[in-house]
Amino acid sequence: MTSNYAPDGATQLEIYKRVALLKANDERSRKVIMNGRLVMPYYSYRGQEVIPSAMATALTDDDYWVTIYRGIHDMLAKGMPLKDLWAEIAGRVDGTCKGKGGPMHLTYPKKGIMVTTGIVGSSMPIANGIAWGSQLSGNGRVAVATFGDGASNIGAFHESLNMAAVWKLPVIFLCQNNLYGEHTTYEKATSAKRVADRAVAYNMPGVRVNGNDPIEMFAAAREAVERARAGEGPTLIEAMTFRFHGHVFGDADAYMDKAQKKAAMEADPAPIFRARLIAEGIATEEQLAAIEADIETQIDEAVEFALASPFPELDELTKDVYAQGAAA
Amino acid sequence: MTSNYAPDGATQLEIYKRVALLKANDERSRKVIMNGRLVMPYYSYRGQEVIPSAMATALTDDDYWVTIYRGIHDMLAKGMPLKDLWAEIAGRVDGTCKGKGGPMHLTYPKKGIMVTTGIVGSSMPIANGIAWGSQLSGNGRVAVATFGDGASNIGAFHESLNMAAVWKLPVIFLCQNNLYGEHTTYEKATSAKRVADRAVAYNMPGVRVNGNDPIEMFAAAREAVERARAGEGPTLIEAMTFRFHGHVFGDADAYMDKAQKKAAMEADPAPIFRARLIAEGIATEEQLAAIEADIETQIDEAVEFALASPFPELDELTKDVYAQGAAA
Amino acid sequence: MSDTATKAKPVTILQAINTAIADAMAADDTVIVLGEDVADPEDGGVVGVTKGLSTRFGEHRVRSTPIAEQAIIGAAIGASLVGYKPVAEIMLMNFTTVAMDMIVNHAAKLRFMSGGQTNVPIVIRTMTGTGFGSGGQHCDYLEAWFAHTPGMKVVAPSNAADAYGLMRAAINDPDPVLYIENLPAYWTPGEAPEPGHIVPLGKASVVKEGTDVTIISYSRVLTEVVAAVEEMEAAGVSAEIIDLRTISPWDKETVFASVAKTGRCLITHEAVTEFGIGAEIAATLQSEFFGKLKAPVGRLGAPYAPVPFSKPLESAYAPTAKRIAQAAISLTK
Amino acid sequence: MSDTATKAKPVTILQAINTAIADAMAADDTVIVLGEDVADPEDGGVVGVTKGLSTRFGEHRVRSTPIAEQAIIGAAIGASLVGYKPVAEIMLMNFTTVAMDMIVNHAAKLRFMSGGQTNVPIVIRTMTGTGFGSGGQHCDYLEAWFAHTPGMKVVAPSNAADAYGLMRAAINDPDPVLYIENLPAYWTPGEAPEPGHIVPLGKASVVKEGTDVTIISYSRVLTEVVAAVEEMEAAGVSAEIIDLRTISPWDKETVFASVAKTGRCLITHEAVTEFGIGAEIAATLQSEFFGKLKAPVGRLGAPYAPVPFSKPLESAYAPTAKRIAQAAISLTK
Ligand SMILES: Cc1ncc(C[n+]2csc(CCOP(=O)(O)OP(=O)(O)O)c2C)c(N)n1
Ligand SMILES: Cc1ncc(C[n+]2csc(CCOP(=O)(O)OP(=O)(O)O)c2C)c(N)n1
Ligand SMILES: [Mg+2]
Ligand SMILES: [Mg+2]
Repeated sequence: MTSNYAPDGATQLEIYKRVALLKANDERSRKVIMNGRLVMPYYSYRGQEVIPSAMATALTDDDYWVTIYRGIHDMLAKGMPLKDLWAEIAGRVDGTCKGKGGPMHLTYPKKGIMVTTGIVGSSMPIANGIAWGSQLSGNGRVAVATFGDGASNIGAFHESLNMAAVWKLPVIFLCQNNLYGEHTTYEKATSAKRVADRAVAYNMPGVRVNGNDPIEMFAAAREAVERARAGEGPTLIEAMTFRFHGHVFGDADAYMDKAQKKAAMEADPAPIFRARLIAEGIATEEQLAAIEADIETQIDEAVEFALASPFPELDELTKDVYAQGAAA
Repeated sequence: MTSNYAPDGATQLEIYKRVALLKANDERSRKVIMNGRLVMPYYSYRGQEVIPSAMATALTDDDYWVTIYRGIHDMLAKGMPLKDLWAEIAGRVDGTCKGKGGPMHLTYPKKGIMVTTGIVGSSMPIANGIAWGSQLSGNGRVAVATFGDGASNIGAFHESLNMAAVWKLPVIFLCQNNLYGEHTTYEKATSAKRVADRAVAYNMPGVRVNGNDPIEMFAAAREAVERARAGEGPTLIEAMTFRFHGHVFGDADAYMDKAQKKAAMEADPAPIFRARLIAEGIATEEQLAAIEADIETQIDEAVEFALASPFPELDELTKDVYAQGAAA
Repeated sequence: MSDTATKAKPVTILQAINTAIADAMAADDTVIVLGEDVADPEDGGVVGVTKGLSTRFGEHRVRSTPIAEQAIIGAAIGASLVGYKPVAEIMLMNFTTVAMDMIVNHAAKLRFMSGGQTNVPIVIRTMTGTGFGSGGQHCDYLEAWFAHTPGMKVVAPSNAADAYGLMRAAINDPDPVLYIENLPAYWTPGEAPEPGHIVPLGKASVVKEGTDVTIISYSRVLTEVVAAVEEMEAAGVSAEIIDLRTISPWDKETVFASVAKTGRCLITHEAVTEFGIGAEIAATLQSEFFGKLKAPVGRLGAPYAPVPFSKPLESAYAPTAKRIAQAAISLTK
Repeated sequence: MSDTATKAKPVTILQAINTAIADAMAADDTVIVLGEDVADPEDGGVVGVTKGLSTRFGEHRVRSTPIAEQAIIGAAIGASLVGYKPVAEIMLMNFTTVAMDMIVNHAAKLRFMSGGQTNVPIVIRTMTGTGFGSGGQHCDYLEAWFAHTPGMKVVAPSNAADAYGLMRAAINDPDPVLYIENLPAYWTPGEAPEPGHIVPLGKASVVKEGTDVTIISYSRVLTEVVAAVEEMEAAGVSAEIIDLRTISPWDKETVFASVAKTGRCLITHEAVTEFGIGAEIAATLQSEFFGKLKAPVGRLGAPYAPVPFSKPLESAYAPTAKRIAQAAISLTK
């Protein structure tokens, strides 16, 4: 079913650029934390890069995205500038939220990144409202809500998918199924064989794809985007993937199956994608190396920019609570 | 599939006794309110009598039930004594909750009626916990959670069915689908073609039955009870029915489809069931008339008992907040 | 306000709210309405507060929703982030419990957490109040929770004109406002507001001037306070009555001016006394007027208990004119 | 307490909670545990508070749940209705927002609404607190909401011995108890409690006697109060420090006795000041000690704002020893 929507070579390269950026950024983030240059709760997305890269490539800058604590890959894929991001996670004034949001609440409306939530399940009800706005104004913009497999068991998931289906909202529910919700396995928490099966409960198209396969993932994303833009309503995409590291930086991940983890890391989607692009002649080794080198430079700059940026003044504590200062 | 579980004649008569009680009690309730002898929010269940009558007949006194504001039929079917009930809805000390709960919060643990909730969806999470208790103690008792079609769209439904399935709890989710949630039709609120379809999302058996048909309804109930007692986990039963009156007493029900309502009332399940019992020789006209007359007498007595019972003293206001009086 | 014909004809609080939303929708295409049963095929709400709106403005702008309070508030938040001004109904205040994450963790915080990049101009309408025998889960006044939530504003009108003016102000406001309606008071008639009448958020009104004791209230209990005047005057006590109108941020200026004059204060509301709105006001006043008060600040709320069903108990639950008068008089003794 | 060997070895608050639950489970088969990740295959919780329990008592009695807070509290309530004593974890206090209906409309009210036929002996453990850079949605102190909820009890230990004793008392209690844990304080070592040690609910402790000002606090901020003693003494101010331990019902007797002696009081907590716990205590004290206080009752909480991420802002959010000392000293001037 996905073949009509398969990405051409140029599109694949676009996806890869994002994958490379995301992968490099995660590696750098963990290094910077490890070296003690930054202190923050960090939710590594390493291993999940292909999903938002393919999804974002199927969208325009005007489309919307609501993401979660494990969402820096989503934001970068959707176009958040590295400097704004790094300054934010460093808690500096040049951060996209002036340092007040931090790694769990990055926001960048200029590229449609409207909310990052730290509450499991809460991306979905808000994405519905954004999509309702698109429907009312007829501007054709699609809203993506991303969330994890664990989040598919919380009430907000159900309420949101039902409302989206009844109202035929232009929204895409993108479940990044990395097989764990914190320390709990998919099976121990989730009664459905597949999250995608739950679409039946909303009379909504639901598809499980290999989220680590850029072709498959892009096709599903593109199809869902077209459906949404055509006024045909929401889609549930369950993108299978794996979280290479613990739930949060510092987590000893003793609860993870060692063999499963080893196998997943050996099947790292980024280098596989890269090798295929070269093998299929879509890009050359030199081209990709140049892209990657450029990314490293950009990240270098962003990190230094962030660490050189000042911390906010203490009067920021009571600003932005209401339109003008605090009310009480 | 239901034939193995069809009720024999004696069982059908048991079901009918309950149906007759429920129907008479609803009619009396509306009359008593109409005459101004009692003032209370009253959620008529007229038209839905067969569902709890069949369900309760498939249970024992020891099994549990968690019901909702529209739940007096459930309580009577499960065995709440008329006097305790009437005194409660009259707000008197002899009420099952000393008059403090009222028609939306009747409780009668002696017959397993553990909670009556006024919050849509909230019967289900609590029924799970009761069923967990049965599972832990191995006492074989089943918990029934009843709720409406509208409630199948709220988050608590989803969380509860998922947890029940993962934990294989001895619980039955009994949806009384009367086609309306307050003033909103099933279709306008619910994306699923059938509530029963949602069972797929939990890898749980789900069945839609004609809730007005005692044979079909009993068979589904019995099968679910056996499954629960055997440790095979929860079942979702969607029992189709119709609410003859408005959402709450006094509601002008202008939003209801007139033709649909007329047809449903013409297909009133109580007299149809009655006629069939006689036609099939399960009971005689005299027998049923005697049962019904006895019910009327019991209701007479209960109403008079209730209205003669005193109101609670004002010091009850701060009692039962904690084990001994109020804490603050 | 001028003495126009519009003002002459009394309207109920229910009508005033309805008209306020309609006027706001007519004036601004981005005002939209959602909630359970709010559209006209569903009777415009359980008590008809939104009646006529979907017929007039279309079911795109006025949507009945599934019973799903998290989805309702989420939809309101999302639409507000992209330029709309949603008026969302949570049918009863006790059902806000289902949507607390959306209200408290999201609506109230998105402006702050985004460093001011986004804001959430939504109004959450909700009704509550004892009097109709609904029992423990349908009548709570929970405004203290929301007042304790930075980022939220909380209003609670006591009369038709304020109901209109606060609704218009709430819809205009760039931040989330919880708008509390009282069920039994919906049909209380009052002076009709002029079209476009605005009651600024954060401004209390002095309903009656007096010299001996300041009585502060809001929502339905304000009416009980007014009804207590006679008994207080008979006892020789002159009360100054303040209708808070906005509970958070509350109007310290007006309250301070009054207490500076009277030296005594009673706060009364239908919520339980303990940890209620009265606690914050009393705590503030004892500090502001240290050594200057003629009596301790008094508080009169509901007892520390859930709302009972039984009529005599329910009637004794919320403050009545009689108990308010007694409490006020006792402060002057 | 006798000077046993058990007492000599210090334990952390985390260990004390773990031991309290384990001891309660060993003593009573009906004590059960549920919550996200709480069983050992899931590491016994995100920070390991319940580590070892499922291995020792079995996964029937110690269950990791789906991420579904309504279902978690519902399951706890239901089990409690049929004779069990569940200890449910809501991982972070901000996630109680998802379960407010279950907690407030059900757990807190079932005893009352059933006229005393049923009761809900559950403990809801939840953690919170600034200090780890988690930002706006993970650190709120929301205890005032629950204190404003008749039917609930609220406790918040500040040290290991109390953590143990309050947990044992909470599990024994026939009514629902919210048990608040502070994340950064988990690893604070303290005197080990004796097995079976009970800290009765509703009883505060006088941590340090003093004559000039009573400082009331609970949870982690109590440690800041103790750390403020030096600066206060340098300024010639003798503080009496009260650890409330139980926030609702709070120990009026102990607080009144102290304030009767000192004539001054400061309440400090990590929740925002406005409409917080301090408001109720201040409101009560100004009435109880009208005309007898030497200074207005002081309150020191967080500013009226969500929790910020940026480290300097976060550090300035909750009360510190320095600001507590200053506030207390200023009351004596
Ligand atoms: C309502 C709520 N409950 C619990 C948490 C704590 N928590 C944070 S992430 C997480 C696991 C979520 O798993 P999943 O949805 O699979 O997303 P993933 O982290 O795997 O990307 C949990 C339980 C939360 N943030 N919000
Ligand atoms: C959480 C919540 N939201 C809204 C309501 C108001 N309300 C009471 S009954 C009802 C309709 C429920 O419909 P359904 O579940 O179909 O049950 P029925 O009344 O038809 O038996 C609504 C919306 C409520 N009680 N609880
Ligand atoms: Mg996951
Ligand atoms: Mg219904």
